[in-house]
Amino acid sequence: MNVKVIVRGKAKGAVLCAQKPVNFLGGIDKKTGLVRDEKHDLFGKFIGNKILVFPNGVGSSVGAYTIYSLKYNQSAPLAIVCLKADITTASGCAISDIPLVVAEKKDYESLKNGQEILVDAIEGKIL
Amino acid sequence: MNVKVIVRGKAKGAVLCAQKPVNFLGGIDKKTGLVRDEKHDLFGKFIGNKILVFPNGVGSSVGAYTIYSLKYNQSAPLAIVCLKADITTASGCAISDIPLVVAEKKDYESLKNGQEILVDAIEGKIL
Amino acid sequence: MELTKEEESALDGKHGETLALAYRILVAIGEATNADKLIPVEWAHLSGVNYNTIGDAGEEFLSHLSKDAKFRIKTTVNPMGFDSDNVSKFHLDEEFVTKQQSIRNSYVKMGATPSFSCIPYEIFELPKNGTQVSFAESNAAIYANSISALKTNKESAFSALASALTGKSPHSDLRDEENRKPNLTIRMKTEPADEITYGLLGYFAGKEAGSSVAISGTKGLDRRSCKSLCAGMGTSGSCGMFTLGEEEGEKIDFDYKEMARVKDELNTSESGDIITLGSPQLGLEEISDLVAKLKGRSFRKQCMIFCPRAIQGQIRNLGYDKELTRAGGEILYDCCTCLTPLVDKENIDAVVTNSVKGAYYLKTSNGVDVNLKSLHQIVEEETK
Amino acid sequence: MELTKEEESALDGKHGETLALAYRILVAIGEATNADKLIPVEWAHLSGVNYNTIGDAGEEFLSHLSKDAKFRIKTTVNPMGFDSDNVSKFHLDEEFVTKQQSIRNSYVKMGATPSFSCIPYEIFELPKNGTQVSFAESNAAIYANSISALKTNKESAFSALASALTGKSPHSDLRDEENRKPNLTIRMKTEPADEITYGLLGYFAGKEAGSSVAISGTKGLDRRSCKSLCAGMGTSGSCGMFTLGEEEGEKIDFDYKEMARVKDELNTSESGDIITLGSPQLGLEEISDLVAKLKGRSFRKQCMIFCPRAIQGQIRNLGYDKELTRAGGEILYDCCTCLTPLVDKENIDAVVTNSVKGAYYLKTSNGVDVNLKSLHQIVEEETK
Repeated sequence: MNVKVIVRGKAKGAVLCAQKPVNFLGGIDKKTGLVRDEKHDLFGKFIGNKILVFPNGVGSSVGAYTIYSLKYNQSAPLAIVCLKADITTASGCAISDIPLVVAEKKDYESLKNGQEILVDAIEGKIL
Repeated sequence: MNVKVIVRGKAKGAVLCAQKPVNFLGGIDKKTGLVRDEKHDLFGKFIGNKILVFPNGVGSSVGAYTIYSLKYNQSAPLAIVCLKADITTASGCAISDIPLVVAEKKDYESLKNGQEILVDAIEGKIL
Repeated sequence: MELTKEEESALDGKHGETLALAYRILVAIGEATNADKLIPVEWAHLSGVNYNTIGDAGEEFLSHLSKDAKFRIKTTVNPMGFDSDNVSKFHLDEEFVTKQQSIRNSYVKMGATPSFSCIPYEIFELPKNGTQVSFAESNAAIYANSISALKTNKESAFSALASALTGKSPHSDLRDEENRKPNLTIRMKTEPADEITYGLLGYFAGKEAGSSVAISGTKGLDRRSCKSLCAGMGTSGSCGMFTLGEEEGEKIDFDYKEMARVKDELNTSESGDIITLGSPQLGLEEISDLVAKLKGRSFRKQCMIFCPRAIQGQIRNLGYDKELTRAGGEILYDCCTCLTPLVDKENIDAVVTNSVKGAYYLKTSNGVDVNLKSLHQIVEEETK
Repeated sequence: MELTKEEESALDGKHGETLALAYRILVAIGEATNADKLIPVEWAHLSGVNYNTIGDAGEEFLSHLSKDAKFRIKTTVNPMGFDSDNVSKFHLDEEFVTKQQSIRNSYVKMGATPSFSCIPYEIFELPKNGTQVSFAESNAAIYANSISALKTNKESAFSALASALTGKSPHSDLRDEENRKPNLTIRMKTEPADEITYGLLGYFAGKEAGSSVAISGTKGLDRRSCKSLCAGMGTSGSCGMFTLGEEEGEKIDFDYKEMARVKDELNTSESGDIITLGSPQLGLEEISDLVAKLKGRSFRKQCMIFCPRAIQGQIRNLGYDKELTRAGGEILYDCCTCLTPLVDKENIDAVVTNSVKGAYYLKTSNGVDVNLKSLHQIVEEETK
């Protein structure tokens, strides 16, 4: 599928899909990479070393630092696929060299948990 | 008598003494040089072409412009002798080239209406 | 997004590492928001100052960045973790204090004004109407767009930082006049119109709205209620501005049922061990009003009052500090309710506050319960 | 007063006419106040902006000066004669309008911020505590020294102008920490503590005091009462600051007799044809309070409300302008009660105002009588 490139890079890994938007500050533990928001559908899951798929980011502007901290603590996703890229996620990924792409709704919805994909955020493709 | 020089210059003329402090803005008509403050002891008098003697200036900071306007309208005193120089009078005289001196209390009180004096605001003397 | 030749070469690293990084951020958010170009901004207000939120990763990043980076425009900063004058009183661990000081020093070294305030719109003079700024603090971004007649997107910590380093931001979303008109109206159908109601309304509207929303049916909305509205709105979603009065398009009612639903989510206790006032920080107007309300009364429990340091001199000269101390209050500068390390769940089960934003972060970040009460209620019920 | 070599050569005209003039002024006020040297100042606030007060002489002087002069520090300016947006409404003569615009242009050309406000301490961010500034507007100088933790003498229009041109001022009087301690205390013995009482107290204290005065026994003194106090004090004498609480040295009581004496001097009518609010101009806090007080009421007569333009955007976005217009009020920016050409004795016999400073200038400069009433009274008695 073709995707829009927000932050360039390439990564290969297993998909982890979130139904709800992600609030990085507060919602994710910046050291362990575990989802700590009890109301979130990924509660308790580790988001590191996966291709994280979620509709969009919400919440505090400082969430961008959480993404950077995850990278620093080796708990960051390999790449992120969004339905709508927001400023917090885009800037957090840019500074942390995490490839970020936006997929069309139909394509986005076709991504399944556990599926192995290659995010090519240079050519703008997911294979 | 010896006086302290605030604004340099020389002028000769007749003394006009005010008992009360002078509020240039509001108290003096900036065009005609007539004292228009009904409560002032010089009410109705023309202050131009005299050596004006008064204890100190009071009132609005814009009074300095009134002094400048008096000079512009040829209604300014030839020189001013004060007991205590204030910022409004000093700056107004400086910009308008009106010699200004401060006299000791005893000397100040010896000055009489109508007396012809020479204010030497270079050497710091009144003759 | 189109870049000028100059911008391209900065992105390619021809003007150094720092600018290359800043332009990478600008390009990413430009792509994310479908911007057509970069435009100049005159003022950046940064979040990411509290060690509690940015951690070791953030502290090291800023320390490294400040070795050669310099801010190109007026840059002000959000609250940090404690009041510099009262560090020892709060038994903060030494590492926290050292790391927080390092963060402070890095920002100052790069040229930031050490304002440590989430109400820049109250303590700094406002540029002329329509000026583009980059505000990362959400309540400040919404207030700037809605009340101060400035233009900003709801920036992230890094996007505002990139603006500070370059003097630029992508031209998109609320920076473009065409996108500022709301297509959803929230109709307020509730009383009483105190700061809690407006905070809850903001929280509700923030969840429902896109980037801009209209609010109609407001009653007695004054500047201080607006602060609550902005703070609530900034907490729950991505909405970056509101207008007053009904607009064309979809309408949603904020009625008693909705208000109760939001309040139930945030009001998790019927009482509290301490009181916190702030989030956003209190300005001189609120302090003045608080002093008047406290005449002859004193707090039954510890009450922290969070203010920007910019008003410390005035608070002292007006004698307000003496009055608040007499009443058992404690003024804290440089920090705020929101994300403060001074409220610790080891010692405190629940907090009384009049801030909807504060309630959200006290629960989610500090892990303590919250009892939401208006300032009027706090003075009635929590003082003697 | 000692000058550096650099300052000597500027005084001698080696850096041009303008600087020579500016240094002549600084030397004169330095001699007048027994200064030891010149020191740097960071901000000048100028009076002498209203054509009504500076006339043709002032207009020509500024026009000539602005041909090559440039301000070296942040420079803000006092109100002018009218609201630029509403010139035509007031039947001002053409010469007034032209000359006023010329004055405005001269100041802006030299680098002033076109603030046209007598409350710079409310609309601009404050430099850090202890910073030396040069404020010519008397209420602003007193407020800066007493509340804002800044240092200034009570400057004249030209001394502040000289500071703007050189970035300097003589080190004397209130600029020297040693001279700031008051040796006279005014003991307040009166009620009610409304803005009229504080204005009259200020007027009384200004007449009695030297350059600094202590005020004791204040009741419910808040920031807004302080504005009245500063404005009253600046009107009557040369006092440039106050502190709160009793000091050693002479004590004088401000009792009912003294209050009545001052009020009789300024309150010259039992009613008025129009109402003016301002002098000092109203800030957002007062506008917010006025809007709340006017809920469901409207003025029985014309009411002019004077504000700084800096808050126009916020007033509009908060919907305050609509509310005030509904109540029959008229917001005017850029100008103020004090020395306004908009109140003309040909058409108006007496004015209702809550400003003691306004009362003084309305009587002495505009030649109209004044009925002093607190804002509370005005809303009670002059609205329906």
